[in-house]
Amino acid sequence: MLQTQELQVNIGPQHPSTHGVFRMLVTVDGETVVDLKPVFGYLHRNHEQIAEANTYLQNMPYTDRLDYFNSMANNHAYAMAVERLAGIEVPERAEYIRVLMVELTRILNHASAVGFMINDMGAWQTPLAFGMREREKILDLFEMASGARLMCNYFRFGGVARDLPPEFIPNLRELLVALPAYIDELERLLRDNEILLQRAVGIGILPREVALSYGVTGPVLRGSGIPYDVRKAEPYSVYDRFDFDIPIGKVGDVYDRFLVRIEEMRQSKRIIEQVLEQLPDAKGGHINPKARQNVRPPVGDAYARIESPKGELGFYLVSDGSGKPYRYKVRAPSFINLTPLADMCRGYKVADIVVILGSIDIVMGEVDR
Amino acid sequence: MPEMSPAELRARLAAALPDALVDVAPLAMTPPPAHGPQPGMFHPPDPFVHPDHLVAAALFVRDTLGYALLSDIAVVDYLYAGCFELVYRFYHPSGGPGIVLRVRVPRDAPQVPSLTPHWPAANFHEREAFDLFGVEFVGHPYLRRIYMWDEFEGFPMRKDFPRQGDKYLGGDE
Amino acid sequence: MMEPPFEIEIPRGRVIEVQRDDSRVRRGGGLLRGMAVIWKHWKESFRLNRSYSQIHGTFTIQYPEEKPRIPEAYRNMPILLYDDETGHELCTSCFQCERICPPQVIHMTQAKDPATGKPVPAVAEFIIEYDACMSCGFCAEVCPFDAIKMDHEFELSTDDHAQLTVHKAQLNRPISYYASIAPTMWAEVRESALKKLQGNIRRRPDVIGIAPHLTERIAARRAELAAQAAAPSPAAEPASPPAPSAPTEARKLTPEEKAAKLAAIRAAKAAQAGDGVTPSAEGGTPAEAPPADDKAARLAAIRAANAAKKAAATDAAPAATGEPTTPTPADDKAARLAAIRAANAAKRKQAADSVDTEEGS
Amino acid sequence: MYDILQALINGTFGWGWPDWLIYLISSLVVVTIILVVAPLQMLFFTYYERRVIARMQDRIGPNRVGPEGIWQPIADGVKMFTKEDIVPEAADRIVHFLAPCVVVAPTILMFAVVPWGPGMTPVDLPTSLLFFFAVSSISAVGLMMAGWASNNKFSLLGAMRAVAQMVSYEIPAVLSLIAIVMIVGSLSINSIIEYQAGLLISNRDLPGIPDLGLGWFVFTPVGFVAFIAFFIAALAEGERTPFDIPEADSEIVAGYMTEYSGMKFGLFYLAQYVLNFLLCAITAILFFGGWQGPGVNWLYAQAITPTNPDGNGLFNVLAGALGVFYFLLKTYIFFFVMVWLRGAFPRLRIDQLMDFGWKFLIPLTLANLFSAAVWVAFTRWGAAEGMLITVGWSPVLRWLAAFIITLAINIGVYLWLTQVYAASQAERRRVELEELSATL
Amino acid sequence: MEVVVQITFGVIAVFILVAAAMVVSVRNVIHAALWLIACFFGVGALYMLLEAEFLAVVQVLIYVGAVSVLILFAIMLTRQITGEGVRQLTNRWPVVLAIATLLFATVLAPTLINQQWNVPPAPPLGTPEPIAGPAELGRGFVNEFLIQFQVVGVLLTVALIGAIVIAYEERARRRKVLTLAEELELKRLREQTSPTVPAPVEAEPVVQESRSASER
Repeated sequence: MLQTQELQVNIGPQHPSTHGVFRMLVTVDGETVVDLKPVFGYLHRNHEQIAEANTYLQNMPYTDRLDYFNSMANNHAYAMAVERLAGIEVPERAEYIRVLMVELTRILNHASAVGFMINDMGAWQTPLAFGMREREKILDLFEMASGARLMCNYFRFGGVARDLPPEFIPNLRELLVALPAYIDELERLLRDNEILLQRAVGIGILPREVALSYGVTGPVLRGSGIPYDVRKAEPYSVYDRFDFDIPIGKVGDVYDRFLVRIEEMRQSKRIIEQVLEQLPDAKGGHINPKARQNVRPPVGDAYARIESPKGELGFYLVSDGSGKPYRYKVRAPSFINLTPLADMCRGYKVADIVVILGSIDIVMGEVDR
Repeated sequence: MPEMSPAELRARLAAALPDALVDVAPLAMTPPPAHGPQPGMFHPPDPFVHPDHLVAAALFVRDTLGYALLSDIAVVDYLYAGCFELVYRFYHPSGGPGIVLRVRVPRDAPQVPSLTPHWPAANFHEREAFDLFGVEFVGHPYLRRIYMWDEFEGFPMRKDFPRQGDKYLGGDE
Repeated sequence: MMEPPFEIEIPRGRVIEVQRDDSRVRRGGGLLRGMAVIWKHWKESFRLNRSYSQIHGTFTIQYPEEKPRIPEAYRNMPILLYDDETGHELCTSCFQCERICPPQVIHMTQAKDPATGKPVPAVAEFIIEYDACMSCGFCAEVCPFDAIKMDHEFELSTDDHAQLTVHKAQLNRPISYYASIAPTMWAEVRESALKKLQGNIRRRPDVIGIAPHLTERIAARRAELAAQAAAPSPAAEPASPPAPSAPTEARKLTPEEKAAKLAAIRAAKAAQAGDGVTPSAEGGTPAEAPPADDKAARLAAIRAANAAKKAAATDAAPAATGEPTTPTPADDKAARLAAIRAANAAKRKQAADSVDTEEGS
Repeated sequence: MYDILQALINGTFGWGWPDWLIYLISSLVVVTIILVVAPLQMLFFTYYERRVIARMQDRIGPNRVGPEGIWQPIADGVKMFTKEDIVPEAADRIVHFLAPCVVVAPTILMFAVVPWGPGMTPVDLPTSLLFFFAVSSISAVGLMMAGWASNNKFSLLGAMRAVAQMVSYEIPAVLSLIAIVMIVGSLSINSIIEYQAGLLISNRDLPGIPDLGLGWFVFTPVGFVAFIAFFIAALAEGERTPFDIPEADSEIVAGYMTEYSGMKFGLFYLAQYVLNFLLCAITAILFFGGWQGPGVNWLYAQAITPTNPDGNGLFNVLAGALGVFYFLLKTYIFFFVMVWLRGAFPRLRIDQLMDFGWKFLIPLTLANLFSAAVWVAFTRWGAAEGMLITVGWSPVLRWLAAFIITLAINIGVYLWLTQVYAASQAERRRVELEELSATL
Repeated sequence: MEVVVQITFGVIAVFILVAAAMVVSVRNVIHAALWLIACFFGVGALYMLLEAEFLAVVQVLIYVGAVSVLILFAIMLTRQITGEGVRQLTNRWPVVLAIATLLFATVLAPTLINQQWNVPPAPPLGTPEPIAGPAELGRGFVNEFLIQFQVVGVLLTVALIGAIVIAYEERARRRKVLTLAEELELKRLREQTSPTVPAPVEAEPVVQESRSASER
């Protein structure tokens, strides 16, 4: 009789594929995962308390640092929350620009998320390098508009920091030529790849029945087959003006999440094309009203959520009538999507943990806040 | 796309769980200023639930009303009023705006029944609330600090937590 | 629990299930297709790709040789602008930026009129802690006088942490520099900014609000004038007067002379602190940006003061030989020349001294 | 080498040295050459891999140190040498120290039987092929030592994986070689190379084919399947990408190398790349004719050899140079393919790797073995061996019949196996679940 | 040449003996296994010295490459990998030594007695040619020693199948860690088969079951 012995292995916090300083206390039986406990907080900086000590506008650059891949999406959610709290109207053109930026962010995030996931499977950087190439182009666009690549700090209450520069749209149109080629190529490279299928199909299944009860959102939820997308479920900004589809998975495994992300890139591209069509007709209004520097919302609370590339990103704000938020709470998608990690990994092999983690697509800046 | 106003929700809850609802008075967030008017009282329209009936109310929202996505649990520390407010936010998987349940517990004995055994989505939310505010979720299977290290003393998001000069930051800064 | 399927009504669009296609028997075709993709990339990678619309080709930017394309809106670290013509800084120390700054790294003190002690719309000292700055650009955005702008310079690495606390002298850039890096953005605000500046200049007495190194340029001239005037004990006067006495003395002098004197003091102090070249001149940040003659003038002024001090301390002769040959300086150029000569003389003297001390020891 | 030295010293100079001295000198020279060449190959391979894979990822790769970054590996080596050598406190110091040596030594030993060109085999053993694989299996012990001595879970896991993988993939590798050995009828690498003279068809199989040194095994169905199987097994033995599980950095950090630093780490690296070189080389030798290529045999016929002592020494050099050129070209192309695979694919999981090896590769190579037997029977056997059908057939007909039959067998087996393999993958989950539901 | 060979032989022989002694005397089992490998290697070298290259290579391939790895695997899988082994030498080691010597002597004695030293033995008439290379070995297998070869092959196959059978039984008895999906699938299967009698575990919601497993 072979007596197997349970072994506790620490994966992380210093580990090549934990996407930052994240630790998983894994109990393994041979190579099979028996239990897993996520441990985090290594990057915790009490973002919420910092925010409560700052004025509303001062928090805008801090939201960039939550999910540093998607600073535009973070900005959007925060700006929406403050606008709801203070009752600020946003000019139409600014809304279009916001949607444009957030959809670009989604493409950027999914390109790198897919790349990182394949990297965790052991592909030597190649899909990641291709994703990064497209990401760099999008970051160039961000830089043109906002002046920074990652920490864009582009959105303002009631608008955006400044209008799009003249060279932005031509460059974006060029990029839109490259994007389908990139996505098709990625599919050709990976979709039928037998090794990827072996590693992804049937791994990390989050069944449809339990996905909702775990509170996961974003591609993880949709990969499990639940068509929940805040953009459709509760359309904010001008999302009700665009045609786009919601891709959902069938089984809820790593492969489904991978395919959902790829399809979402296509849909985002579709939205961007529609934005480009409608943008010239959008009514103006002052895109960056400088008067909004000192927002003093009335007493009350507001919650705004958007479909960030990683899931539902919400900001809950309570105002006590002063220039600083009384309470500032971030509902971080990466953080909540980690809830089912333990159950998703149980019963699979150690090598699958990193792939499952990669398919959830977390950013520790957001998880730890 | 189902839509439910706070008043409607209150009515449904009152019909189903008559004991669960509590009436609360408008709340002052800050002490009244020495001169000038009080900025305003905080009185959200959402139903307030008694902590003892929270689980029943949440399960009613999930199973009967169909709001199966527990999106957020936010804790607000109303230091001046001496209470914590927990804001539970639910969404319907078919879309539409969400509904909110609120629970107020006294600051000195913040105990709320845990939703986690019935609804795993609450797990990390509750652990976070415990870590940062010290709200104790009775019945949580693994109520440990999630961000701070286990030996950390105090609850950093409470309004009376020293901003500077505590034992971790060192003397005067 | 809810039971699937969830019916969701989607106004524009549909819910699509991804094509998994994972039950087909595969015989290695997917692997070969993947290899073909990689092969194409390898083949195409020998040509450079700078186009947004292409996905093949090498897109590396060979950084030190090849600079990245920097768009106009790019923001790195904040800088302060001053007017090329008058030398006046645009900043009026309104504290807007200090207030908005999220990490609170901007610190400034308002200039005061030494005569009356009243605040002047100009800034006396302006410090930005670059090490903690998060480059959010709020300061530039809120500045009502367009005095603070975001720089494009990103090679700021240093092995001296203290250098990242940047003072006004290093933050100053001429408007022409900013107009060269961000032409359209400057053009948008040019009119109003200059108009506001004109209004502010009128409220600034004496040389307050002039960029420090420009006051030094005047100083170089005035220092020599003063040195000439006090013939037997040359250069001692401008170099050694104690700082508190300067304002009292200044009241009696003409504004230009006072400015020169102040500058000389500052230069002398700097010279004492450093060895000939002040840290401010050493710092790479401002050195490249302004037009060359500004920089040279500043350096020369410092050297002149240095030389004068040396002469006073050890031997008057080299400085004296340098100075009488200089005609009364009429323009900056001559002053600079003279200053350089004086500096050279001082350097020679210094070299000789050091040789002496070496022999002695 | 011995022949040349013999001819040079005793023939040209007429010094009349004793044989054993010449033997000693030639051995020393050969050993020196190997010891110089092996690390050089490793240095070149690291540079080569990084450049090629960078190009595949639309990058440039190391290009700062020296022209086009050619000194990059040297710089890395210097870095490696100057780094601190850290031994974990809980490690078994002696074993920890010995492990890299045990890993490196066999890879260098394997060079002993690799022929670089015509007449350029360091040691011409009659069982050189077997020697090659026997020695390569020693490094498994070294890996085990490294993993165990580091006293680290990741290390041990990596070592276990490495050894399990090496041991299991040695079987398909050797089985695919046996097919070749059967056709050649010898275990000597040199005779395998000599067999591959000809043009598309070996001139041993079909006498009369013009000898352009292109009668490679890969052009036959048996050789092709053997080549594919062997190359896959070589990837696993050399821990190259689809099978680089022992050092899967995303899972177990660096596997057995986790606790090594400085030059000991460098030695593992050296062993790995030298092994990769050797595996590429042996693939080139066994299936692509090694140094065989147009012109080599003709040049070598004019040279000084034991059978032709009156040849011209110049032709030795010419034939050697051309042979080495062909050999290295093929080797580098195979390494390119390895890098290409690394650029394209993710890695398998350890159980999938085992599944693939045992359930697909081994049956495939076994079937190929049967094909090889058919090949031998058709091309070589006559009435004496009981092969009565082919009596009286012309060699061309025999060769054609062998080709068609083996092709049919191999394709059929491949298609059938893929079908069965895929089905078994799908079936297993269902069966396991059924078992469980039965037990619970 | 002779001298060199004899010196080499001496060195190798001493090495083998030392290694063998270490195998039985070192404390750590892993070290013992490593010494055993060294011993195997020495034997391989000895074969090489006797110009039995094929045998030497096979010795290395099988003993060093395969058997020793098997031993190492077995040790590492069954023992605490970090723990110091127990002392290998018991108090009764002289007895063991005596027995071993006796056994060795019985094997060696006939050879020693019958051997005519320094004279190459003349092959008796009728004995076949000595089997030298792999080709002859192979021919020997399929011609003269066909039966033996077949028997050995069958034996090995039986052993292999036996191993598989044992391992297969192991797997069925092994504790299986269920994945979330399998849990649900099982639940569904059980509901299909016995819809009327729900086990107490099943009454609880699935999510709770899984939670308790992960937060244990």
